Amino acid sequence: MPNFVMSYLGSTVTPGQAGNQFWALMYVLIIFAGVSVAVMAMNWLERKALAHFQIRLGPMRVGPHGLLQPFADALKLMLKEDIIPTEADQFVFWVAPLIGLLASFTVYTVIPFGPSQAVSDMNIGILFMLGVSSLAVLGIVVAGWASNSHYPLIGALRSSAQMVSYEVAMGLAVVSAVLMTSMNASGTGTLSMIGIVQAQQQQGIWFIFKFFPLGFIAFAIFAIAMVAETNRAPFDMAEAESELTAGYHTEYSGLRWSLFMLAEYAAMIAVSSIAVTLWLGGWMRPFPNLLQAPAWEFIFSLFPGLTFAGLAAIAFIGTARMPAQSFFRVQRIGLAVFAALLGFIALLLLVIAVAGRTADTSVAARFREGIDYVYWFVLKVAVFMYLFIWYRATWPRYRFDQLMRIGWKVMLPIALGVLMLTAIVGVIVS
Amino acid sequence: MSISEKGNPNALANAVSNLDLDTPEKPYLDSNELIINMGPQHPATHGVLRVILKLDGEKVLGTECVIGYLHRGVEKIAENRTYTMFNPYVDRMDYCAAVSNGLGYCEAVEKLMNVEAPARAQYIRVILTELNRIASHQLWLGTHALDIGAMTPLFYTFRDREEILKIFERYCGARLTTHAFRIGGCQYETYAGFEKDVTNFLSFFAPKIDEYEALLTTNRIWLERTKNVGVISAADAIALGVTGPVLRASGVKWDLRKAQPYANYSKFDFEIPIGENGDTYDRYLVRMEEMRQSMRIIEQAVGGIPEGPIMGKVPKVIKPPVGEIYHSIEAPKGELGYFIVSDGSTQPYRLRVRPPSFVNLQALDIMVRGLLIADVVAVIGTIDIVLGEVDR
Amino acid sequence: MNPALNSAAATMNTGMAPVATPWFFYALAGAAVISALFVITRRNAVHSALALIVTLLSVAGLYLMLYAPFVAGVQIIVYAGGIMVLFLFVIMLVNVERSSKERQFNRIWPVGLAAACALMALFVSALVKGRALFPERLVKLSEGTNTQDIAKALYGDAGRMGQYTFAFEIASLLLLVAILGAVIMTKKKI
Amino acid sequence: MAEEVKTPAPPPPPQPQPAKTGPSGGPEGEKKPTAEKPAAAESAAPAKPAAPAGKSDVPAKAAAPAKPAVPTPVPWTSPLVEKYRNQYGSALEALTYLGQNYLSVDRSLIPDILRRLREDEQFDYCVDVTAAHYPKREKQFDVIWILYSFARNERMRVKTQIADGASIASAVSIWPTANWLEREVYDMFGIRFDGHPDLKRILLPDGWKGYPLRKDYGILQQDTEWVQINLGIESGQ
Repeated sequence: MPNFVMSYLGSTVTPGQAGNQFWALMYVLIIFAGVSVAVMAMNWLERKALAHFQIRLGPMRVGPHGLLQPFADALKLMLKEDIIPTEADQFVFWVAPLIGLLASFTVYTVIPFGPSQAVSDMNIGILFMLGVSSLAVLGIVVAGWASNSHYPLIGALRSSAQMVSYEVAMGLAVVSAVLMTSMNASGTGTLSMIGIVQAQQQQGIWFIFKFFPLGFIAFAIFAIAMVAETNRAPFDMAEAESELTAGYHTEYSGLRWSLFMLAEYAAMIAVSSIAVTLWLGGWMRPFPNLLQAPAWEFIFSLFPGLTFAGLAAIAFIGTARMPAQSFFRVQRIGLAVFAALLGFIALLLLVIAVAGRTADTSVAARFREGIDYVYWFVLKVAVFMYLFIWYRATWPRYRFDQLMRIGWKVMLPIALGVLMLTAIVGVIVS
Repeated sequence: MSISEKGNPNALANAVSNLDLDTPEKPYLDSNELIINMGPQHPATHGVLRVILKLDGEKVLGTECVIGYLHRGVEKIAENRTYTMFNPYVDRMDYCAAVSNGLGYCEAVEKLMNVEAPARAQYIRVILTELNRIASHQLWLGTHALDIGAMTPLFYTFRDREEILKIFERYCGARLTTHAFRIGGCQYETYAGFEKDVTNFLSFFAPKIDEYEALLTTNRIWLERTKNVGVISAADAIALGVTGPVLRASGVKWDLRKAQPYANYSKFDFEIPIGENGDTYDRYLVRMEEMRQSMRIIEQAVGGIPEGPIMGKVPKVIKPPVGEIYHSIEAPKGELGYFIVSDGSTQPYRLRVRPPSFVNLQALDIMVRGLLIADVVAVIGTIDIVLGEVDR
Repeated sequence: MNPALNSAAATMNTGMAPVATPWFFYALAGAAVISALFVITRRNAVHSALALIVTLLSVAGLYLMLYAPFVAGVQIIVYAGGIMVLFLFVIMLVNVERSSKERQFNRIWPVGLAAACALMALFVSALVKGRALFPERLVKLSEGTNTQDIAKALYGDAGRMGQYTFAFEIASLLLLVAILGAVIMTKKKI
Repeated sequence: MAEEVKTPAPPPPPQPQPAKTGPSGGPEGEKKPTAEKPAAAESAAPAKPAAPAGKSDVPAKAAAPAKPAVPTPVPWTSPLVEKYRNQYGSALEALTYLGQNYLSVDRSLIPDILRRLREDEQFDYCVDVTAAHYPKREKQFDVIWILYSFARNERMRVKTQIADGASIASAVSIWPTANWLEREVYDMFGIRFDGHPDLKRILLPDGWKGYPLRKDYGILQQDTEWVQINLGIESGQ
């Protein structure tokens, strides 16, 4: 067992490349579990954040501050009757949520949480990601068709037209970022997700700031297209609840419905990961090239621990602020335990940061680096997740024709223009 | 076969109508035409409205409204209750503007009996009615914005509507179906601090309207979703009997409070906001401005409540003379009229309610033809219907 | 300090170590064949389309095993993700009820079968005689730089025109014409 | 409810002025009906050319609309009334009660006078169409149109009486808003409107039996058979 563990810790490449089957499998499991937990956390966060946007409290009953609400929801959804309409196409109805879910989760095989913190580094990483995430639409289309009902069908049609349209602008924006990876001495770019981040590292600039404002425009187009791609507000035509009741998943209930939700949130995290990787420096901490001194390295490595310490502090304050009635005793204890857990994690992270502050190949240093990478990556993705919630709280929904007009008549030409300008500027600069 | 066989599942399944639709021969999924049942259980039909949409893709070729799911026979009930007993029933029609309903009914009966409410009662009535108008518009704004996809305004408007409902509750003990007025005046004297509560509400609410407007008025998506959507011309609006903010947004400067003042509206200074294009956005602006104008009226009224009795000289048993009367007021949704035929007994011989929502809903069809499904939802919201009033 | 920089070099050199290759091959090949059979035997067009997607994905997997990740990626994006979505889009709009009642095979199906057998024979003979026909069977497989190699073949390298640049441009032009033709044919008013 | 004291019918003063009313009466589109209607009313002849129901049992009494005997219904005088009185004679009665004006007209005048009110007198807004049931009367139903003119800022009502089973001309072509209002009258009273584009029940289910706002329909009464069949409730309640 220690051999298995150690076999990876010394490696600087992903387990997939090293042919390390044990760790590749471990990564798959870790990512599967991690994404599921992230979706649950996102579910709770969305409800709480949205509630606070809307001057309400959100879930408060199940666990302290509704912390256990996602678990209760998951349990409820699993126990619910799985209804398949008699007129539905049984097999397709059954398989549709799985298609979306599989597509959303397969994407994670190439997402680099760090230079070696990924299942595998594919040569065609970004191409693979775009391709597989475009398969997710199949689940939606097929679900809408199989329900044999009008609202789902319209939802499915909207969704497929929307996703196909926005993939074009999205792809062009991605290409302009990929083009930037080739602005190096050898003139060869890369499609590899890890390679793209490393290119940003080598060029010493996040691609969002490269050739300002070209990089930024490409990023903005991607950021808009990814909202449309994941069917989120204000582009949530496919499930517009005020128009199509629930769109493509109107006829779904229970576990199958929750699989759709799981796929949707997983897809949101996935596309955010692409944006982070392509434009925001992936796993890199801020200013890796400017602030290179070991002291800076140490200071930045304290961030994960400090973040958890902050969360623990918030949880402790929440415990203290709870009403003193006996009714709340269980919740108080629960929140205190949760805070203590967070504090313990914070302590552990700080200890690792201190122990691994020397940049050698010791186990502690490897651990510390891995934690840093994952921390910064997740932090950047979390910002996008917050944006998703923010959009939803702020904006009305676009109409379908307006959505298509923006996709084809605004975003596509701009993306094309940015791509050409990037190429021209790249040629001139090099 | 006809579509409005409510409750009959078979009829629901093969919905056809005067839209000239034929089901049996039509392929199940035709690329040209699609018939969709929107409602009666649908998030955006504001109750139990059922709209049958004939679609070409997403484009609406025609609609038919099927109503009556909430029919309670209010007019029949009226014939079997005394005038006083019927008073609470009117609150149940437009339950979002119960005070307005009560005002219309009480004034109609008073007119039939040729009595008048005392001045103090008139002031109280105007204050409560205008507060109710604001509350009704708030509810409209929240749900309308929710239909168009903006979730947040709903909670903001409900937060502020709560303050109005609190005043109602403190005044008459009920929040929604208030039964605030009686024939001949008011039942309750204002509670201590009523004026202060109302004034506080005014100063509390003024910035809140700006808050709503900050969220929506210049929001690009809101503009795209509402401008030139559901346009109805002034001529069409008049021909279809559309009243209230919908008519005013089409550019007709007509408000019963000004045109044929009732209660003591002639004493107050306020404007009638009108729109230009008759689209959803203009209706939105008109209603926003109406809230401000209502605040103006309340401000003037609350400062000038005279002392005096609150109940006019009406007999204990209300027996209007034989005759008939039509009296209408400007309810938040349009012209709310009561046509009462009296046979000299204690019960109305015939009582007809002219519901604004019912008549305005007729305009839905011409407003949405050629638009998309998403616009149908927006237009239903902008007409501001309450199914309790449509179906009675 | 920067292990990432080191690993960049490592990425280029380390080819992907094959894992349980035969099993993957047979699984993918079997899935491709079986789902291809489903494509032609299912009455329901949507079922056929779904089976076709499985076939395409299996073939993409085979490409990956042949160290041709770029082709695999393009296969997924273009066929499985793009074309099949349009297929489904169209299938959903046509009259499925009617099409499911129609005859599934027309009268010339023996000809098709014969053609399939002939193709099969070709493949088998290529497999049997392959060693002689393609002496350089064991070419150096460059998984790490596969995409770059394709780019060089298509667009050229360092100022030289690539092997297939001209053909590539011709194909692009052909596609452009096809797109314009489709627009003209479908649009009533331009 | 014995208030339906029928005001004794004033004898129909013959005012045969076909040559005069024809040109004076309104736009070109309705010359024909205006010319015919007064003639029909004046002679009380059984043959009514424009009335589709063609009930020929209406004697001279029909011209006198019954109305509730109220304390102070004073005659309504205005140029408008004068104009129409000259034209239609006793088929039309104009009264004011509590400051509200109404015209009681003979059923045969109905599509015609409404159209003229709309087109000549600018009563461009039909507020309401409704009815009332007087089971003891021979002509059981009052049908009432409530009209409003934006230009005059004036309201008026037009009333007519019809018998049970008789139909009346629809006003949908005059005011589109009458569509649902007439459907509701049909739904509640069973009064048929000729020329209505889609006359069917609006608030009650299509298969419902009975017309609830008739006086002989009890308040607890309902179509138990319909409830049993369509809602599957055994008791039918």
